[in-house]
Amino acid sequence: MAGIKPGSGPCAMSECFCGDGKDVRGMEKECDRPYHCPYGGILFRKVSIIGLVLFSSFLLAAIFSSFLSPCDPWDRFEPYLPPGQDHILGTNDLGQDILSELIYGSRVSLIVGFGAALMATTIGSSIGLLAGYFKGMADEILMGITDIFLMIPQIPLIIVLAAFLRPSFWLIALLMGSLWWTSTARVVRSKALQIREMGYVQSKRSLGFSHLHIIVSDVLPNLSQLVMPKFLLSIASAMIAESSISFLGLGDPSMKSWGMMINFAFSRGGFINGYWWWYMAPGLCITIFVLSIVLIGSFLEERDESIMGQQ
Amino acid sequence: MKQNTYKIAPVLLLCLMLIPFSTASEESSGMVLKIGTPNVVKSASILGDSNMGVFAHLSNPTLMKMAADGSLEGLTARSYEVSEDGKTWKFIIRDDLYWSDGEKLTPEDVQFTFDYLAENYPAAGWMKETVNDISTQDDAVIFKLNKPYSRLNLEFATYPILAKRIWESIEEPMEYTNEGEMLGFGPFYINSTDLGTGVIYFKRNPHWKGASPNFDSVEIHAFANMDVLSLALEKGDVDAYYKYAGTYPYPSVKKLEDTGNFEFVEKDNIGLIFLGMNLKKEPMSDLSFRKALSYAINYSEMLKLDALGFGQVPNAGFVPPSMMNFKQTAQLEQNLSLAKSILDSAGYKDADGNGILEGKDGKDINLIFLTRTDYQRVTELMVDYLKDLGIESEIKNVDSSTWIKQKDAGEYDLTITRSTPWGMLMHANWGTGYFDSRRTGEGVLHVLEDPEFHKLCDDILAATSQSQLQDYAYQVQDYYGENLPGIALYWNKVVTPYNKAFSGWYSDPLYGIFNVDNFLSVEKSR
Amino acid sequence: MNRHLPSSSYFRPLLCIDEMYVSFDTSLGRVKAAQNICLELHERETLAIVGETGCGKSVIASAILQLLPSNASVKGKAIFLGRDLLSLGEREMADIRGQEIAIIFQNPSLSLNPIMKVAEQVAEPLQIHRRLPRHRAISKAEDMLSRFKLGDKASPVMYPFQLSGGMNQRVMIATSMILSPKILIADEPSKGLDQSLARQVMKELAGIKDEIGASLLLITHDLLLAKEVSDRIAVMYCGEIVEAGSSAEIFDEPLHPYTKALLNCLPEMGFKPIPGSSPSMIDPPEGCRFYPRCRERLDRCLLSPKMIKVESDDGDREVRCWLY
Amino acid sequence: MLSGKKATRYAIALFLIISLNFFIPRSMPGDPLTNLLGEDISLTASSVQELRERMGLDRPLSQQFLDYWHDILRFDLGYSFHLHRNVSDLIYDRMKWTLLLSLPAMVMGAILGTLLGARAGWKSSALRRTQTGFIMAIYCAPPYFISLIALYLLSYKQGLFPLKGFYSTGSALDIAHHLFLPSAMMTLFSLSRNYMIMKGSVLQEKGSLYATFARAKGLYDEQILFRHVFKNALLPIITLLALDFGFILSGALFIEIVFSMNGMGSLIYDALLSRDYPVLQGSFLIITIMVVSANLLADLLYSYLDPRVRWQ
Repeated sequence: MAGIKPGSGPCAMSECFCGDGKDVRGMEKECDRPYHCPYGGILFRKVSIIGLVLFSSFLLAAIFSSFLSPCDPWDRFEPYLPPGQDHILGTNDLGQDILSELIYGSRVSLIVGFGAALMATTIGSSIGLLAGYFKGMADEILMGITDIFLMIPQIPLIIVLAAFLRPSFWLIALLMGSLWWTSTARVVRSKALQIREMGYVQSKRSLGFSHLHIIVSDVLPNLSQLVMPKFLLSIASAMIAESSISFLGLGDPSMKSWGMMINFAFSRGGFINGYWWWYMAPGLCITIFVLSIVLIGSFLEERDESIMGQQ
Repeated sequence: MKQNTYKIAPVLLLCLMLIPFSTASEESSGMVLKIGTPNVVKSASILGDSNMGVFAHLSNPTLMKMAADGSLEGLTARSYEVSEDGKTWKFIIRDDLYWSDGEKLTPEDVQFTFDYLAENYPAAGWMKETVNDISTQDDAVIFKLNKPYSRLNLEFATYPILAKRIWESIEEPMEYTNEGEMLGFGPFYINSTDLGTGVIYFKRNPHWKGASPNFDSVEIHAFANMDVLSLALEKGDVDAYYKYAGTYPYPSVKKLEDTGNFEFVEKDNIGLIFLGMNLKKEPMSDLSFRKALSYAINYSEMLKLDALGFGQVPNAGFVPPSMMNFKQTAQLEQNLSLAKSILDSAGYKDADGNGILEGKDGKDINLIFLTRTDYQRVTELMVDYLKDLGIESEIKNVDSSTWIKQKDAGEYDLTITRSTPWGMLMHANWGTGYFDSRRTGEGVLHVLEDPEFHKLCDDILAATSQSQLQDYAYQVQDYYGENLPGIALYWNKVVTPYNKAFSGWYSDPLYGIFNVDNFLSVEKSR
Repeated sequence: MNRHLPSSSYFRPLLCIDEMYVSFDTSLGRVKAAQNICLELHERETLAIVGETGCGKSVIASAILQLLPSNASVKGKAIFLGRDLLSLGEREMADIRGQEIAIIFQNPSLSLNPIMKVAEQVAEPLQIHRRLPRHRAISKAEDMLSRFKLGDKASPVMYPFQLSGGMNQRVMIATSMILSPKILIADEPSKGLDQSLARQVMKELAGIKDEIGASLLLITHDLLLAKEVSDRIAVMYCGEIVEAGSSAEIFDEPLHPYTKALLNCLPEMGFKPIPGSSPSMIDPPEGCRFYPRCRERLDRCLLSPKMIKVESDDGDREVRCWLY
Repeated sequence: MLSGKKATRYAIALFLIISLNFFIPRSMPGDPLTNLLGEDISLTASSVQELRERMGLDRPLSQQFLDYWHDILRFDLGYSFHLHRNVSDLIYDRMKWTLLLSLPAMVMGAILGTLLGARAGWKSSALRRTQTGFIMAIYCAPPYFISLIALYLLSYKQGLFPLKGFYSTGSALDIAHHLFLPSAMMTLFSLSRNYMIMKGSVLQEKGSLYATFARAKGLYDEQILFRHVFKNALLPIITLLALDFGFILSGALFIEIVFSMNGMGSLIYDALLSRDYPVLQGSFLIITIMVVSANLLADLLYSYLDPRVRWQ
């Protein structure tokens, strides 16, 4: 930066105050917040580390369920045992160990969450990318569709469809995946719109590189940071929705998911008889897991905003 | 200004919070008996809503009733006579019954009711094929049948008698709803139905001439949530529990007991939970295989886990002791080694040593276990027992309507289902309705094609004397014991808790405590 | 337009910045945005701080008014009328802001609330500090706006997005001047405006400043503008003040190699850019910060130079360089 | 006020959603008659044929589609053979209660959520961090789970509130007593979502230059927030809050089920259990139309409140 260039102003400053050094290629941005530092709080970072630890321990639990759980979740012991030495979290109505159920349940809940989120993110990114990159008519149509999907109340629609189609584990993941891509699409689109206007992309286009090449080598890499928090947050919503649908009895009862556990506790007298360990454990698991995802997700999101500025 | 809004908000919230504490609940006047039930009435339609239909028996009593011992007695009918050929039934109607508006109940009302139901009420459609003519004669109603039908008196314990002057102008009775006052000739009549709160308000029929009830009104409070109902009982919001063909949940019994305020009517259930098998498919069609299955089940664990011990291990004869003409057959038991040897000698062997037995076709046996959410837990247990026997099975969990479809299409090997008291009584009684392959229906399996069994059913239906009936009943139970078309998992008890502040409870096998006699005998104890 | 006032020492110092350090904690490390700043602003004078973008000059302005974000730490003193601004609480500071010391930001369109009518924004200081009722404050604000040629009927009811950049800049100035503050800080007031407009705005600013008898702390990268309006100039480089003196002297006889290089960048001097690039503020060069780009560097420049007084006609001439 | 493009989008959205409702029962596996009437209905063979004709299922699809629109425009949503009533009457009855439960709660949740969220985003303190943690936990927990716990603790254990329903005697006070706990749960639920959105928005806005300039003018602390930042932070998220309306309404459905209240939630739940398809579809349609209207309203409100849009 030689000499004094009017106009390039405080961006440099905000970048060095707020950025974390990740190089966003050629990002020239209009920055209006010279001293703003959105994620400066050390506390905030600590909290998100807690989130990360929780998240990965759930993930590990899901992957290594068979090693971690004290016994087979289908084995039967004395029913309705409160938490104690033999069964740390007690047993349910069939005498199955709640802790083992929880650990195995994390697998089901996570697969639904991840499956739905993966699908939602893929659809959302593709639609956003196409809309943003090609602009014009494609953008109009795709964003029109997105707006419509945004407005459909998703849980009622899933309930109606699930009622017609009979409950199954994959169906629910599929339904959620095909409904939850809208916000990802919106964000990706605005980002793609930005990237396509950038100098190096423009020049590549004028050099005759194919759209596919540009999308794959220039646009996609820039999207990953943006899509990641959206992906995480979709996992969270999918898990809450799965548990809600299971709670309604629309879930797959042969699968031990957290929502199903609460459903059983609710429908088999767990509440009235004060078997709190039966429903509190899965309920808290859902809450804590979602919380960990939200913490990581919002951390990533704020970091991205600090890198890329307001869109 | 916005800051002010911010300050006002918590104040508003506080005000709102104070509201509930200033509420005083209104007490309705007079003596009230409140029954809590999980059978939620969804529309005020006596014929269209099955729960409403049951509750309407208090305002519109049936022609017959089932006594505590399972025998049938007159209710609206004072008595009845059957001709020797079993084809002419004469019901003499009581002459002291009056509608709540003061008009007398006439035999014409009864005649109208059955003509009307036969025509418009699908569940009574059988009458069109069986009943040739209904006529009145003085104080009697005469049914002329085209063949003997021993169950007529039983059937007539289920249909409410309707007022001719009201119903003759109603074209679609199934769709007729009335949330207001409805004419009734029982000790109580329906004053109003509040679907919003799920309460049916019964008022004492001022023209009731029979034994005087001890209450001015009866309220049926429906609870969609069982837990809330339990708590309402505990808190004294309702005085007793009622569920059609069902019991108070066993896990919650102890909690009520602990309060010291409750007593329980315990009755052996006529209905039961059983393992159904698709007898039209290999290997369930093989009697040895079914025998082996019956020895694989841990009945006492099932009883302990699913019924918390409220019941007993069943007999091979399927029919529970609470039914009329019960016959003692061999008790079922778990005997794994016997089960294995039966399978072995019948040719089911594990030749490839993978731990799974092969069927007659040489392939590993893998059974489809069709189940519904209600029976998920029992099914899990069953699958486990089968595994011990070396038989693989795969749970297919479906909702009720799919269950009906797949069961009718024969797309299953095993299933767990429940018979209701009425279900056990239907067709030729003693559970035959669940097995006879000539029948269809939502809950029945209709898989038994054995001509011997079919003949037995026909004989029962055409029986004209009680001794004949008893004889056939024993034959049916022996047949069950030998052929195991279905395996009962446990015989349970129907537990109905009631508040100690009330006494004189009386329960019948068909409708439990919801019968006219009960509402005449219950009283507030001092 | 260079106004020749008597030597600034003629007047009492109004604001005295003494050994001020400003740094920011970021995820990359500590950004040392301003180091060892010593400045005096006298009554009625105009002091310009010039330097490249990112050298930390705006930080000084914000630090004085405690307007920096929470990750900033400020050390040192800024004595204003006997009180150390840097140690005042937020409440006391709020009383000073807008009333005693007002600031004009560099980006008028973004500094104004986009969804609030212009007149209301101008009237706000009156409502806050003078507790005037809304309608009176607004009518006063409209008077003020009309002095800035924004009095035609439409403007006061308009929103910032309906006005041009120059008009918004005037709105900002009107807002800052409405309580006749003692010190006015202008942070790059000409930024984003074209040359003639910038001059005009500056002229109006200077006029009003004289009228209410305020001092002006002008922060700019525009050397010519600084020369035209200021009595004294302080040159900043990489968080440090490298040279200070009366504006005439700085231009006629620059001492610090950086100042010289800066002057060479000016169009009339032939647009000669400074070789190299601005150093990192996190990990500044050892010794003299200009060392890596300096044409006249010596071995001892690897040691940090001190600010030293240099003899001059006007007196207060200082430079941070081993050459002197 | 509403741009032509937006209006077209709303019109298309409504058209598609209503059409979707037409095609779902007809494209799902199984007999469309069953899909339209619901299952477990005892019908005789002759009445099946009669119904098939009455419902026009023997006519070509295009004709059925036109008839369907004709019915919709007359608010005819079909008939529930389970509940023996017109679906539109049923929904009208139940929706009143659901709105009584959820609208005040939503308004309350929106006011409290945005105010508290704005303050939390504005300035951090130990108290506010605890508050954020608490609200975040609510935000992350499934609404039915929190409601269950509240019902258990406050109604079961403490007996402070009635256990079920919207009313028992029907007096205003009685209704308020019944509504309080579920409404509070709804408020918390809606509050937590608005809180998180608003907090994020204020966090972004508070670094903007106009906020710094407001501080430079001498505004003290939350004066800046409420005079300047609040509205600016609120405007861009008005539409976001409206989009959340559908989600919050869905939450109300679950809360109704937990508190055994006979509103839309239990209506849908029962319809689900008994496969009462006309009710399911009708409810979905009405809820969707409400959500779309809420969005439309938010768009209008936004264009009214934001001078930048208003003056264009």
